[in-house]
Amino acid sequence: MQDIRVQREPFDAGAEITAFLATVPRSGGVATFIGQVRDFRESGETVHAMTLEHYPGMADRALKALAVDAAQRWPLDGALIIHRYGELHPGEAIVLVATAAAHRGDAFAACEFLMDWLKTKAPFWKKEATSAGTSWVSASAGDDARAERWKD
Amino acid sequence: MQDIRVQREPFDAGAEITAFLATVPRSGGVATFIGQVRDFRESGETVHAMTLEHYPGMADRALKALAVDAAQRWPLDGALIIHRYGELHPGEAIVLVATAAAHRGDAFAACEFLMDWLKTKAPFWKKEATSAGTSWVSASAGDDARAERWKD
Amino acid sequence: MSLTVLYFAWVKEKVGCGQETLAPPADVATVAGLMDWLSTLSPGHAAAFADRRLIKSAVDQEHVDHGTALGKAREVAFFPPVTGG
Amino acid sequence: MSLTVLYFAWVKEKVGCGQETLAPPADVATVAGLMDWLSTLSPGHAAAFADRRLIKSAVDQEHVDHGTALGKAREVAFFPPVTGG
Repeated sequence: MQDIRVQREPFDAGAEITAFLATVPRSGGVATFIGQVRDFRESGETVHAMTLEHYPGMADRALKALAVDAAQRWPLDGALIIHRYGELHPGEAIVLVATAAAHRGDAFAACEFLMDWLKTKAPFWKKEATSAGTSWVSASAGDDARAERWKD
Repeated sequence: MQDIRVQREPFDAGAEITAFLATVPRSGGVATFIGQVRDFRESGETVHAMTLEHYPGMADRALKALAVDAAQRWPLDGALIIHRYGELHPGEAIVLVATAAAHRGDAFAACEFLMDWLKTKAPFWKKEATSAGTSWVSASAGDDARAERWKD
Repeated sequence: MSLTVLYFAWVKEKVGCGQETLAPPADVATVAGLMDWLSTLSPGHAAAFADRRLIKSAVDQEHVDHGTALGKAREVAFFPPVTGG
Repeated sequence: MSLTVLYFAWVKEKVGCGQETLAPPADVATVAGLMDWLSTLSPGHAAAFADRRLIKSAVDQEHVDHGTALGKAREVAFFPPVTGG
């Protein structure tokens, strides 16, 4: 079962995980990742708010394609991806990924793969409102390197 | 913040994750793992129930030591480990591990490390009641290999 | 040929709009060619495409390289490297 | 010297009890030596320790090798490889 959602509304990560677990009672291992808005930048400024722009249509399509790719690489019983867009504030969840498999190694690998590829392929762009003004977040070379690990 | 619990009572993994997230609002990434009782063995038998025996005192001590070790290896903002003992049934959560860090790579690595080491160091033993009778689960060579990855 | 062109993030801000429907000349055959032509439309377009190395593109909602042929594309998008998640 | 000895999982089932308080002779100096002596106590003990390669041990709640000296140990435990998580 794959459940992919691109939404403006906040979500309750714990409640979503509870609901996901109910769909995979036979899976030995469930790995999840929650990305939250940080209230600071590496460079020191305080972040007041973040706006996530997205490419409607393609965002949904890209996340679905990632989930299909993950399911071809690992024997998954289910995958959940929720990604927000719009205005978010520090401490709010931006993204939730959950993967279920018989064995924990598969669940962990698929979850990390989904996050790494999502970071470099899903069409979302972060704009931060900080104490030093408003600016688009630059793509991270570290994210590119992490995504490279999964290339065939 | 480290929260380590060894308990007989069932726990609600989603609710625990919600509570954990509230303690780490400044962390960019939170990784979690939930281990559930499977209703089948690799060899095909149906599992009706599982009894987890543990070494009281040492179980708690071993999990705390693992959390300290993880916090020395990665810059963590928090870690949560809940491990059950006693009688469990298929679909119930056995273990929950959650780790929070500024960067997702650290959260993922610490979470997987805690699970791998917990599997080879925490004094718990599973006894399965299956269609073929009751027997102790054998340690997995795969688990040993996964734990070896983290040796210094 | 009518083509929907989309811009996101700072590319959108430089161009000054998020979406336009255009009819590029017949000799615009690739994504790179489309960027060349778009750059002639306004100073904002020119500024957005000044350094192509900063620009990623998608044709009909699939990531593509700049050398990709437009073919029967109906929707082309330009944006900086993604930063979601 | 009074020593608490604990058994878990199938080691406990073979020995027939989970915990006993014992006073090993003074020449029992290591974990392996303790297993030798325990094996003499009953057929159940002997069966539990028949193949030492299957047995893990902890002294005062820390994992140790069989060669470890007992020293001032107050609690020694024997069990199969762990299978939690």
